[in-house]
Amino acid sequence: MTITTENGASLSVRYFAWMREHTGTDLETIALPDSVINVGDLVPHLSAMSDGHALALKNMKAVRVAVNRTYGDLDTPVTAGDEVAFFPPVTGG
Amino acid sequence: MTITTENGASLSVRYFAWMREHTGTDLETIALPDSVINVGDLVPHLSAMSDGHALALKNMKAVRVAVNRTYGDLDTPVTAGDEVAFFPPVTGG
Amino acid sequence: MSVRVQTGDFDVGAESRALQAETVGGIALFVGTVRGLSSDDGVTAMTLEHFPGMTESELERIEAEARQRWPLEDVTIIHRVGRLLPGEQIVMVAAASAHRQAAFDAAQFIMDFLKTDAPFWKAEERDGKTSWVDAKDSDDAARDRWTG
Amino acid sequence: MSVRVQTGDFDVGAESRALQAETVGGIALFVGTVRGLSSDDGVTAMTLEHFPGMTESELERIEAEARQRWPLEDVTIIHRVGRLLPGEQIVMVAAASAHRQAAFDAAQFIMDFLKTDAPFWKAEERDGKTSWVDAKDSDDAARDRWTG
Repeated sequence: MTITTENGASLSVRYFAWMREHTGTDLETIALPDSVINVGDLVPHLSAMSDGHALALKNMKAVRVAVNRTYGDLDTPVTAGDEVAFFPPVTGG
Repeated sequence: MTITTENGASLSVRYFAWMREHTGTDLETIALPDSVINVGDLVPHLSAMSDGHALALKNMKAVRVAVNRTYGDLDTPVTAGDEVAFFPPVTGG
Repeated sequence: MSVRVQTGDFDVGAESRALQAETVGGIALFVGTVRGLSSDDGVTAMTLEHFPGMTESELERIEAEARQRWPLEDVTIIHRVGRLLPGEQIVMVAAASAHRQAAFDAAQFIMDFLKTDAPFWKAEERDGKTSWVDAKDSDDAARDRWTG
Repeated sequence: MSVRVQTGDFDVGAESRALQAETVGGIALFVGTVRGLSSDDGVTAMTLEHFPGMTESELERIEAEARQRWPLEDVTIIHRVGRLLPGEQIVMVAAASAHRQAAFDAAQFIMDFLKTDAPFWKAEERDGKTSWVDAKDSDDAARDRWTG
């Protein structure tokens, strides 16, 4: 799903593992509302996109976030062109 | 060198690494004097056998002892038929 | 430095030999394998998903931290992705150093951080059903012992 | 259980594979190698002597102690004797367990006790002269951390 705002500011959002299954997508490009300045702002915005998104993002304590492939948290700033990834705590190795 | 006492009580003595080089032998069978009841008794007896033996056994703090292939010390009893081994602290691995 | 994420298997012997050098006194390796049916797990297969790009950069970051902490001659980290069967190799971490303790510590450090920071996720097949594996608090604890 | 003292080389990959099993989640290995000329040591070769019979029984005793301390599926200890050149493999210890920490701890424990208790002695060739290596206090310290 791609939504573009008037000024064209957009953000890539990735989901992995069970979050990918809940949202039904591994990568989406979304319009970046002016009101969203960090990950914490972004979460309710994404949650409103579908029931699956809401379910995936329901408990942010069980979710890890990376902005541009570096770990972040709810306070990490997001700007146009960023890639924000949401995923469960990792279980490799 | 093999020395047998009247009653035939004897002991195998092994030396390794630089102790073997000092004594000039890796294995000798010696008569077991009645007065020798532990490793501590045996050491001066062996030291008297040659200058090389004396040199090898000079500093027993730098020597480890095994009786019948189990680590012991100066208090470990020795009896006829035992194998007593003297060697430097180990350096494998 | 060598960090590899791959579907194919790897040869621990070849990887160990590749780290041998005149300055190396010891190589500590860890090989993680898929536990199977006969274990308590009852797992018939697992599939590993990852975050291409971030996985490699996280593994390189972990390796760089290990190299800052210990005098390492070389490090190899290999992690497989895709579907794996019980008994198969999943991961290998190898650290080569002049000193045995540095090699052991670094290999453990890298494994502990790999387990908590490298973006891999396991889904297990059990009784014909597939389920995502939950992260373990014990893995966080293993990582946290290196800090503070 | 497998304890081997041998002159020939060994294949770390084959040894690791031999320990893979459905109950095994991880294998921790340590491979000790001969440091060489280009290192500070300046060693051109070394010769390892041992006490046949006692060596094997000490290694088996160390392995048995490790098995008492940790839940191990299997252990392999291989130590070479004879003349070895820089870069060659000297020793391998491998411990397989359902649990990574047990495998790591056991491999370290076995190496630490092997270093102080298994009757091997190294003579190093350096500048055309051969000299016996002195035991290191640091090896005693590494062993002693497991007790008391």
